[in-house]
Amino acid sequence: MLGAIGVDTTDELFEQIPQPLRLDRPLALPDGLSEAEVFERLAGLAGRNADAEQQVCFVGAGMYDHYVPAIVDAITSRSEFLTPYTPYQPEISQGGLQVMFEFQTAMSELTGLPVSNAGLYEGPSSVASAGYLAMGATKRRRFVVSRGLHPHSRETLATYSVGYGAEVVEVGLEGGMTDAGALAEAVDGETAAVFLQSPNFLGAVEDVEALGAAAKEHGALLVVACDPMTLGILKPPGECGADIALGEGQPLGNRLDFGGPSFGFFCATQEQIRRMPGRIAGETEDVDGRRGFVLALQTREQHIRREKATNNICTAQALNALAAMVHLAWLGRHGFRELGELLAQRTAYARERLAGVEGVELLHEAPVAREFAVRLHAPVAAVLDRCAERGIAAGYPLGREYPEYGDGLLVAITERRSREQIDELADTLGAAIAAERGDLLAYEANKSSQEGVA
Amino acid sequence: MLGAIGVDTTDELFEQIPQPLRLDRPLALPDGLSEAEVFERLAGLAGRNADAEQQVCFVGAGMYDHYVPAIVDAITSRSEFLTPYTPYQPEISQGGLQVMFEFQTAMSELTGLPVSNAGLYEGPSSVASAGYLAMGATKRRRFVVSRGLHPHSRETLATYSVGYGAEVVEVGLEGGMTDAGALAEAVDGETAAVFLQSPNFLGAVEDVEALGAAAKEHGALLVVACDPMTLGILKPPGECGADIALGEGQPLGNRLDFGGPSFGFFCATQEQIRRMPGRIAGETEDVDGRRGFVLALQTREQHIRREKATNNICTAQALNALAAMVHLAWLGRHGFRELGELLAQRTAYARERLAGVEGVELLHEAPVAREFAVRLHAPVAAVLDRCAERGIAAGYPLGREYPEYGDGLLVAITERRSREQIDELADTLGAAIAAERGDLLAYEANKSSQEGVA
Amino acid sequence: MSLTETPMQRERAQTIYEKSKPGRRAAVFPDAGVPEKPLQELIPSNLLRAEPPRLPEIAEPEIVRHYNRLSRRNFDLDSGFYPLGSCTMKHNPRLNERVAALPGHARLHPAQDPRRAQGALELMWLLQQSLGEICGLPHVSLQPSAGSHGELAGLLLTRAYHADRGEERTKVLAPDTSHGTNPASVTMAGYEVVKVATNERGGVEMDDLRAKIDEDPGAVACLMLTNPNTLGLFDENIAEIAALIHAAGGTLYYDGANLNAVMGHSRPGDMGFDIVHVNLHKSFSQPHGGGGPGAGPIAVSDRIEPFLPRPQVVRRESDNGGGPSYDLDHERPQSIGRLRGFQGNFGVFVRSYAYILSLGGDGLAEASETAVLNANYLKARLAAGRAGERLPVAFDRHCMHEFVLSGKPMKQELGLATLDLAKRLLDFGFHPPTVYFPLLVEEALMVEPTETETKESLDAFADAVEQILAEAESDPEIAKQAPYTTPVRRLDEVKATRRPVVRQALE
Amino acid sequence: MSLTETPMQRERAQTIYEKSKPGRRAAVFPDAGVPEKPLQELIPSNLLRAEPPRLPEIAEPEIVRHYNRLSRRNFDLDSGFYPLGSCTMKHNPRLNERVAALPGHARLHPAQDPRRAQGALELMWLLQQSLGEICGLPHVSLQPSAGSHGELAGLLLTRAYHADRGEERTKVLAPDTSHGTNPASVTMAGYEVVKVATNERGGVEMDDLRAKIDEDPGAVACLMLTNPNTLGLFDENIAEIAALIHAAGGTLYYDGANLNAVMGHSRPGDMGFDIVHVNLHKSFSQPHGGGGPGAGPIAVSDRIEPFLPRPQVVRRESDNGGGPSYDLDHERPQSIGRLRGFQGNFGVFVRSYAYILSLGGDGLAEASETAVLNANYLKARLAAGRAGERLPVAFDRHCMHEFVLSGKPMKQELGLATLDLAKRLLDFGFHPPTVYFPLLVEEALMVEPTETETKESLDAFADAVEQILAEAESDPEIAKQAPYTTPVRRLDEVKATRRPVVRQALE
Ligand SMILES: Cc1ncc(COP(=O)(O)O)c(C=O)c1O
Ligand SMILES: Cc1ncc(COP(=O)(O)O)c(C=O)c1O
Repeated sequence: MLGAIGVDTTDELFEQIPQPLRLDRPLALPDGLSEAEVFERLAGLAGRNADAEQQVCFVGAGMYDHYVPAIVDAITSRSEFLTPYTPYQPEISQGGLQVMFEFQTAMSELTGLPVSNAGLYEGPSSVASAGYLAMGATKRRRFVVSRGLHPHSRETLATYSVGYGAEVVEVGLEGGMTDAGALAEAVDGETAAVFLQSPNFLGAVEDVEALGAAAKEHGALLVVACDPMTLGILKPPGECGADIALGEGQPLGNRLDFGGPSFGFFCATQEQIRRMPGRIAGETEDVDGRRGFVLALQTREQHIRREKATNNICTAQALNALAAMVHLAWLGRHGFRELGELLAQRTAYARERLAGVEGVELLHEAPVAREFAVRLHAPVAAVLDRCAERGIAAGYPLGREYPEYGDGLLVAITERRSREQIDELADTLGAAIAAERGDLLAYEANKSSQEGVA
Repeated sequence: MLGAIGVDTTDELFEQIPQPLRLDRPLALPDGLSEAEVFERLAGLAGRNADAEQQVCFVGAGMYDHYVPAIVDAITSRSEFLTPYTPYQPEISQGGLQVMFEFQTAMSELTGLPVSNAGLYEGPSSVASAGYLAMGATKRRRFVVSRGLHPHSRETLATYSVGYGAEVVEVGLEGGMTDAGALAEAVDGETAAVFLQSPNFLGAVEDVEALGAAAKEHGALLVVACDPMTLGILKPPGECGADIALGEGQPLGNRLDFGGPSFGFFCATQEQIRRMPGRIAGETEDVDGRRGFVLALQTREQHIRREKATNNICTAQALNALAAMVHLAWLGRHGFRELGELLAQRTAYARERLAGVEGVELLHEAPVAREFAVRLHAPVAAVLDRCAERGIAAGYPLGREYPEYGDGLLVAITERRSREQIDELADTLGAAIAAERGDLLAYEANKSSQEGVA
Repeated sequence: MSLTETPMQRERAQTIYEKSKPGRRAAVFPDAGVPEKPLQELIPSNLLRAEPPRLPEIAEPEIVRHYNRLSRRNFDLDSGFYPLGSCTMKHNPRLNERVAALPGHARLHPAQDPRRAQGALELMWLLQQSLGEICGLPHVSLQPSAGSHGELAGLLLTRAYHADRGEERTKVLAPDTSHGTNPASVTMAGYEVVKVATNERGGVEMDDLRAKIDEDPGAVACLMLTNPNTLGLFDENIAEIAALIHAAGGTLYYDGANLNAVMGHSRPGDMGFDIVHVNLHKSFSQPHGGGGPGAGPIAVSDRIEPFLPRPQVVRRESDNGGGPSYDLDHERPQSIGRLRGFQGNFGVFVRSYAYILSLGGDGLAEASETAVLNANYLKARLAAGRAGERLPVAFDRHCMHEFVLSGKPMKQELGLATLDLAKRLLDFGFHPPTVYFPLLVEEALMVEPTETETKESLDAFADAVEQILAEAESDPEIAKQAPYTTPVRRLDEVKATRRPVVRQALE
Repeated sequence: MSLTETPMQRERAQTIYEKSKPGRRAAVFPDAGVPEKPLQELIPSNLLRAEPPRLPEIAEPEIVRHYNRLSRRNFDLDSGFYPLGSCTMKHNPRLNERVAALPGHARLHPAQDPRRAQGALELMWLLQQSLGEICGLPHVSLQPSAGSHGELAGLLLTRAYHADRGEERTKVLAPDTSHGTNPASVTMAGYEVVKVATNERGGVEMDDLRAKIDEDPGAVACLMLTNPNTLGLFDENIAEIAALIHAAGGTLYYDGANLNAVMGHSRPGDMGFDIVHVNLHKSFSQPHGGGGPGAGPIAVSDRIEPFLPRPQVVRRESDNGGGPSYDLDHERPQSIGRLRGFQGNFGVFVRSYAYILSLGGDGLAEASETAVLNANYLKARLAAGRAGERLPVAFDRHCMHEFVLSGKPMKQELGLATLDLAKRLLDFGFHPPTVYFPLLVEEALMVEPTETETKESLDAFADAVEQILAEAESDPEIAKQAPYTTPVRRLDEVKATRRPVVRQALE
């Protein structure tokens, strides 16, 4: 090969790099390992994590331990889906493009909005992208954000806002729900968008329609973040006046993966279609009239529009969106709703069960769908440690992100959490709190009298 | 659909089953479960097994804890290989047929014999099938079998022999190897086949060529069972005069799976090609002259020949043979040899290391390739229990199958067993024996002085 | 570039050996990490290999590409209708692959001390119980590796049973519709096959059966039967048949390949059978893997039980009040012995047990119901079209889970052999039914849709057959030259057997 | 059945919604197992959904078939050569998928207490260290989800850096060869893009750079550069460029998409860059997934470090003499804040770290060497043939890991656009190179073979280009109508944008 190139050594090819800039030593990294060694090394690291197989996981806060059906792995691991890149050549990418089209249809159905893209990075950055869209659409630079929006989403929106120059105003919570009065006051003629989440971070199902009125009134866009797993039973944002519905896609067919990769879904009204971020597959025909799919509206995108693009995203999360689509097809129209109902019923049971535990009280009474918040009459961190020792990840502590709820704990339910596990959580939590408060006996006595409730 | 058939209920279709023979109650089996529940149930059962991930596994005895490269799973799990059946329609089965052809080539290369089939059930039943072939080929009904042949193979051969009516004569071991004198005496003009194994069950590398002379002399077939993982360094049976070389294929790309499924490989001389058991792929052409592959020599098989078939096998282990082929391609010509050398070196080290342990002595001094036998000066079962408690599966106890070696332990090495693990085995074994003999102190003292050896 | 050649056809077959280039490799190994000695010092050089086997030299990317591309030259159940009669090509749930791959299953050594493999043994015991209940025969051995292995086991059990009673019987009866493995197993077990004729309803011809028995009742060791038989028909005389065989002192063997028709509806044990084999890779959804792996557990009656293979999975109630424990029983004095290494195809057991858990008792019965419904629907759809004339059903009655058509009229009237029809079906994207079996039926076409197929698939198949027959009426050559669009076209099978090339030549 | 239509073409696209049939399903759920209440009692009915979303109703077997068949309508790296310039389509070792799927990784909740996720945090820390060493910049944040996310992060860091020094700068310089995400990120970060020209050697036009800086040095916030740039050429003036930008007080941003050319040979940090993003899905072998997932970690210099995103993985040496521990540091007062939820695309980190462990330091350097060798070899092979005239390399010098050809002569002389060549390549079973980028080059064709391709693949590709050009000399129409053998032929992209149909209509 060197001969064909006309050099004697590969090194000559690197001479275009000025000598002083060439690394004159090997990289300070370990030598390569055999496949078996790498496997052992990483299995060793993995073994030092307490995953949801070792612990009974009641932690949610945006990502949930749902059961991912085996066909999802079987299909996403196929080379034909796993190893190609963005479908720039549609004639040899119909598989991926049709999946995008099917996915867009599914997300449009879930959210009740006509337009969906093929997915963004994940939840919070999708919220920030909605902000960018809203600025372009309204030519305004002010966001009103509910404190019920996921803290990560609020932080990310703030980070981006420093860049594209927007002001973020936060509206607090009342009884676990967005303070409607404060919201109405906060929204004004300069407001580009109002950001809500339902169920909100504390698990409360918000009255999006009512809250959104303020946005409508002032011509601001209504952006609603939602948990896809609740959309089988909750009124879709599109029917509540949302201009944009988005969220974290992980619950749909994606593993926890310590936080990623997953995907963000992003749906909007027809009006916003040319301002959408991300890839969008569209239906068309080939020269012989065969139905086919292509990347539509590419004129929005960075590779065509460059500095005028509606967003800078290029590589997104196509494989994760495929996982979601397969999971949704597996769930099917009725299974999807039944799952939503199952979650609501078990969540209601868990909430009631925990409320009955000595040292636990509900943080709010608002309606919930799959997650709820409680207050503990004992140091949360210490209680969680005690539960962890008994193999239970009892929930997400609210303290860091909600100092006002320093004693708060967020508890999430998935179809993997059985009644037995919920009862176990209640007992373990009760015991841990009691132990922290040093009156285990009182607890025991009380526990027996609780048996009725369960 | 019922309408098209012309019945009112599906039940009518079952009326061809006489009423008294129809089950008048539901099956006494539990109700169906959801996918997540089945997963939890089976994960629960799996969790109650001490597998080679939890224990450091030095157990072999025919199946070994080799590292199966990730591409094996990736390829064998492809629907196109996983879900079709036997390639009766070659035009749409070229993938499977070519894999068989490649596999046959590989096994032929390993064994040094020109003809290979596409695989049988597993090792021992392949030995029994060799017996059936030998009877057909020689019209004789007597087998001479080395006691070094895997006990499972000897038992299976005996079971089959009762059926097809053959007599089995066993020849004992001397210093871990087949007693050459006794063998020569045992073989006579009525002998259909002589069965050897190398490395034999005690790990000893036999001089197949020398032992086989007796068979040649009396016109009996020489059948040699072998461990494919040693064929990178050991002289192939075909070069030692074997008429048939066969064995357990598990070490090639197949998981332990508590004993199966794996596959048996079966190779022979050109002379036996029309007496071979099992599927054989052959090269041919299509009507346009394209190269292609088909099931060749089907006239040997049950679906054509029925009672005159060379064997009764139908469904075999095609997927397991594919796994082996992918593993062999991954190992490659030189990797395969290097692996054999790696095993031999670590085995030699382990043998020496254990020989240096107080209370352990070698069962035989014969050359070994990847497995060796020792004697323990303490009750084997109790010692193994102690090792297991320390997370080590120390080996295979010989007692049940070799009463004469009630104190014997068979220790196997794979590339997964590092020097550190071997040292750990030596220490743990030493401690266990010492503890059993109630003189832990003596052991400790002795251990330090051993450090030199390691 | 000819446009009549499909992209796949254009890609000529090239083996991995032909892609090999000296020096390339995928695997790398760490050095031994122990003090090394020259190999000759470890093993006498006369026992060492001179040259490494000529395995391919190729890097991982090209290995993956090679087998991925090869895989696409297969037709598979996960991409299309596969009505291969007698093979029960039902959907293989991926869940079963997932649970089989759990390290606790996949990396469990078969020689693990039973006390440290309780989960695996319990699973096997539970599967034994389930199969016993489904077959109506209480004692199960999971050892046989496939159906034919189970048949051999059954015949050896029969031999042991008779021997135990001081009898030496020589004949095994089997209908002329029986599967090839039946007679092959009979011979391997040292018996002589006696063929029994089939009556006009597709069942055993009773007079012939009586005659064959009466010839020498004391010689009758066993009758092997598939019920529903390979015609997809349930033999209504089974009770009488059983009585006759038992009266003669023989055993009754049930070839369970067609169990998918009767799960939860009728049980071989209740029909009078003594021994049953179950093809887990058929009724219990083990993927067929291109020709295995499978498993052929056997279920037997009390009188056969003492002779079951060794070792046997047993459950022991604890004396000290704890839970039960599971063990491998090697001490079975009357056992016929081992049929293979270790305990059987455990990985297959995991999948089939997961399948049974998923469906449950009612689900299994429902599966059989739907399988029978699908078969009869497809039979009716075909009968309503040209196939009614050209491809009549061999025995015209309701079928069970499958049915057999005869291509005789098609051949006589259109000059189209069953093989031609089968090959033409390939162009329509279907796997053809089983052809030329059972032998009894001229130009046989054996169709088994299974319960996991949709009405749309059945209709599409019926439409394709209709279209092919219509096409053949105007031009039979089209089918005779078929297939056209497969990766390769009709292959010369004769050549492959006359001058067999069974391995790649390497220099 | 027309024979000019391939089997795949004959199979018209049908979505899963069109295969839906009321009443069918795959998933089943156990009942809640808790005392149930009517849904309306749990959630006010005005907040409830009236009708379930119209998801498909379809059973598992047909779902599997649908997506398996769909998958075959994709061309993928695991089945053929994929020289998509700028995308580094190197082989994806399956080992990486295996380790990413370990439950300890795949089922680890992102909010797990760091004390119970030490393995994951250590892995992230080790990956940070490795990337820092490779880039020559000590501080790494793994948070960005892809390259463009990293770019945005880098620009926000630049803004924070300047703000911290009381400066408000407005302009970001970028060469006209830069990738589209660069300017797009600049705008999103609230900056103005200033284009810098390219010189005759394919590098930055120094005079133009000076001019653009001198206009208003105080306004220059940053220069974004890819080096080697998108022409596959290393900019020899990089040291001087860095000096100029730093003199003006700006930061230097390195778009790491082309890092695969220089791993272990040259480090952005040593070139003077302040901020680098690394596309783990390119140089570090994360499968591209049909368009992600990926990850775009950033490595920065000391002066940028204080502003890195929150949270940051940190290592804490134990005071009590025990081993070190790992934690997430949320207290970073000067941080720009979060760019996304939780800690980043961890599953991607596992794969890339496994890749780094597999190759080791030398292996990475060797990978770059081979990538550069392969690119130059293919460039030479092409230049030696018709491509030398018709498809000349845009800047004729040794390239690094990729090179850019210009189809201008081909278009003028043969009337063949680069797009036509690309489409014709599809018929030959190749994925075409990147087309029409960089914009600077007329009819650009950007070729990146990567190090995992064999000489045979490169030769076959060069031969195909030669054959297409020869064919076009006699009949250009063949290529203009191409492709012919793909599942669908040329698609009407204009229609898809004019009257966009972006979802299935359902009644
Ligand atoms: C009726 C019948 N009997 C027996 C067998 C043999 O079973 P196996 O292939 O599992 O050995 C088959 C399988 O093809 C069959 O269809
Ligand atoms: C030169 C260059 N810069 C930036 C990017 C953007 O990276 P990503 O797609 O990961 O966002 C790409 C990827 O296509 C690229 O090629």
